[in-house]
Amino acid sequence: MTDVGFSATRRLILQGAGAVALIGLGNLPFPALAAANDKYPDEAFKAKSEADAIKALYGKSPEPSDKVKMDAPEIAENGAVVPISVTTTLADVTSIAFLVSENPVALVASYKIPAGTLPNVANRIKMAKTSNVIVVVEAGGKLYSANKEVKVTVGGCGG
Amino acid sequence: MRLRSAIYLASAAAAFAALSLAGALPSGAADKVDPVADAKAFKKFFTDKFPKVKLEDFVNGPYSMNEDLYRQWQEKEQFPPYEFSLEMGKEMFSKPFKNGKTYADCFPNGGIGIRQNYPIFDDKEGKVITLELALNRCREANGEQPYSYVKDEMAALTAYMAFTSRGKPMDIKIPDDPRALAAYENGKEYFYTRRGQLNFSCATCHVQSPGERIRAEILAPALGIVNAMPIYRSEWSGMGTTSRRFVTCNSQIRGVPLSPQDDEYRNVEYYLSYVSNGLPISGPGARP
Amino acid sequence: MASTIRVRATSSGETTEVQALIQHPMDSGFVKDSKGEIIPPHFIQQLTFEHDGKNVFTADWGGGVSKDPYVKFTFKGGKKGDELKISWVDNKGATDTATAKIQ
Amino acid sequence: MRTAIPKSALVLALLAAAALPAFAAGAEDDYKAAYAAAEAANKEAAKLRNQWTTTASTLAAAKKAAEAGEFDKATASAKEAEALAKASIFQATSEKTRWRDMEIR
Repeated sequence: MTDVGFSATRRLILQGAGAVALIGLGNLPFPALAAANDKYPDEAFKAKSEADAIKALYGKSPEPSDKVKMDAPEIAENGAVVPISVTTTLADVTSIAFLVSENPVALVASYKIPAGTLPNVANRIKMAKTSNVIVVVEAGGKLYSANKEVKVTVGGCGG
Repeated sequence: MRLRSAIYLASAAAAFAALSLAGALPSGAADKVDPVADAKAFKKFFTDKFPKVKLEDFVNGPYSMNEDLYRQWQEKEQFPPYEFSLEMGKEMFSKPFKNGKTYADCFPNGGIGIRQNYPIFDDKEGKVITLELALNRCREANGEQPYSYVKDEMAALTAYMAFTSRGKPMDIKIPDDPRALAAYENGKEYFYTRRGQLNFSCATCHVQSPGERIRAEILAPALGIVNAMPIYRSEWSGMGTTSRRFVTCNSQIRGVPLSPQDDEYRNVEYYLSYVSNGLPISGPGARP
Repeated sequence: MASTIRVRATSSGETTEVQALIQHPMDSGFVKDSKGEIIPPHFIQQLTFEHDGKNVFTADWGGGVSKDPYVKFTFKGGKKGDELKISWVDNKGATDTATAKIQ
Repeated sequence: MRTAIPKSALVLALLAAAALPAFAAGAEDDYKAAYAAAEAANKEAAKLRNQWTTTASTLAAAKKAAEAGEFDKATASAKEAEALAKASIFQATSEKTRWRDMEIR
């Protein structure tokens, strides 16, 4: 895609993302959202390893904390749908991220927690194979993490 | 020459496999078709095998057999993956055909709360009519194209109809008609007949081994298995009907599946539904 | 067409629990179709929740979130009848928006 | 638990697969005869409502090899397919009575 095409797309989307969707401008790789909201952590979602993803997301590394409680199954019923949730007693939480170390892209989801929203999130994620699931909680400007291995016998990433 | 002996050997192996299985089970000729006794024995087999599982919980399939799975299921049920299909079915059900009629015109009680009566035996035709078949016949009678029997619209419609019957006990009738008994018996035969290169019958997995893992999956008990249909399977990333389950089971054991709604599939659904009489409808369901 | 967004928001008086399910393929870009060709990435990148004109939750997602994604969170405040505005945008620029009443 | 099932199934599969060609002369005619025999057997299996997916895939492999001019290989596959089809016929025939041994009663 050329630069011209890119900025034209940007303008279009800024004028009305909904309209773009309707006329099916589709198939643009990644810039669409960057235009709609420049805070999407594009680089972090391209990183292969969890360390690189965390670095891209926060620029520093977390320390394990037993105040981060992850609820995940021992054996996923199917890697396509693994319910994982997290709660924490840490104060001033500003974001929570979920990573799967063996996935082709480690970062799965990153949630921004504004003041007034409780630091607990549940979601369903894909796991390609048996892997460590890592939850990173950003609280008071520091990073804390919890780890758990989830066994996957039916992979959720095809094949 | 070599070919001949290979076939002979293959045949002998099949015979041996069959014999080794037969050994542990009581055999004998069943001359009389006795669905009432069958259903009683069927339930007893499962409740004896799983004394901790309540009868009505068998409709929850593998989730009734494994705690970790049960928890994941409970979590999924908070906002179940069949929700979209269910809503689509509800909309479709009330939307009139081009001629102004609706599905409600084709069914007793407007189609609401009747799923537990299907499949029914139609004495005019002398055959088993499944809910899926009845839905497509309703469409065709009203000048509409039939849907695929295995997923999408058909799964959505049956999901909605099952939902309106949730909790109602399965209530399949076998009229005193030799053709109905023959259909039932044929369904039973299909259920217990080994087929495919893997030499598995439906019963191999769903009677002998429920609760155990085959590769990764925990096998569901045959008792109540149809009560949860249609299902959202994570493995399919979508919804499927009872026909879809039969077709995929056959392929998995390396057998060429029949066409959905072929007589054998209708009959096996009739058999399985009858022996699950009394257990609640739990569909639409979610499965790994 | 029906909305791709399903939301259940329940107020307990002090807090509101929100559950959302979105209809979306969430193709990661790492899976091949039956012909062996890669299914191009197609997933929601951002999902936002607003209450009373204020953002209460933002999800940034990659292709590793399950098909028909689900998320649950809780925020302080919110009472029965209040509106919650939910929007998403995916990597192809498609969007959807819905409002839901807190129960 | 009768865990003998998968094992015996495997034996059956292996034996069926072992029906490899003894004497592939390499002639197209040999292939055609072998293919026709396999197809006929598979049709009979269809009548018994018990075809195997492996028969179909082995037949397809035979056809593909023949199209590439590899008739030895094609004949071998066709014979294997025939063995598979015959095993499925045997299975269907013997199960006509044997299924009752599995029945819960």
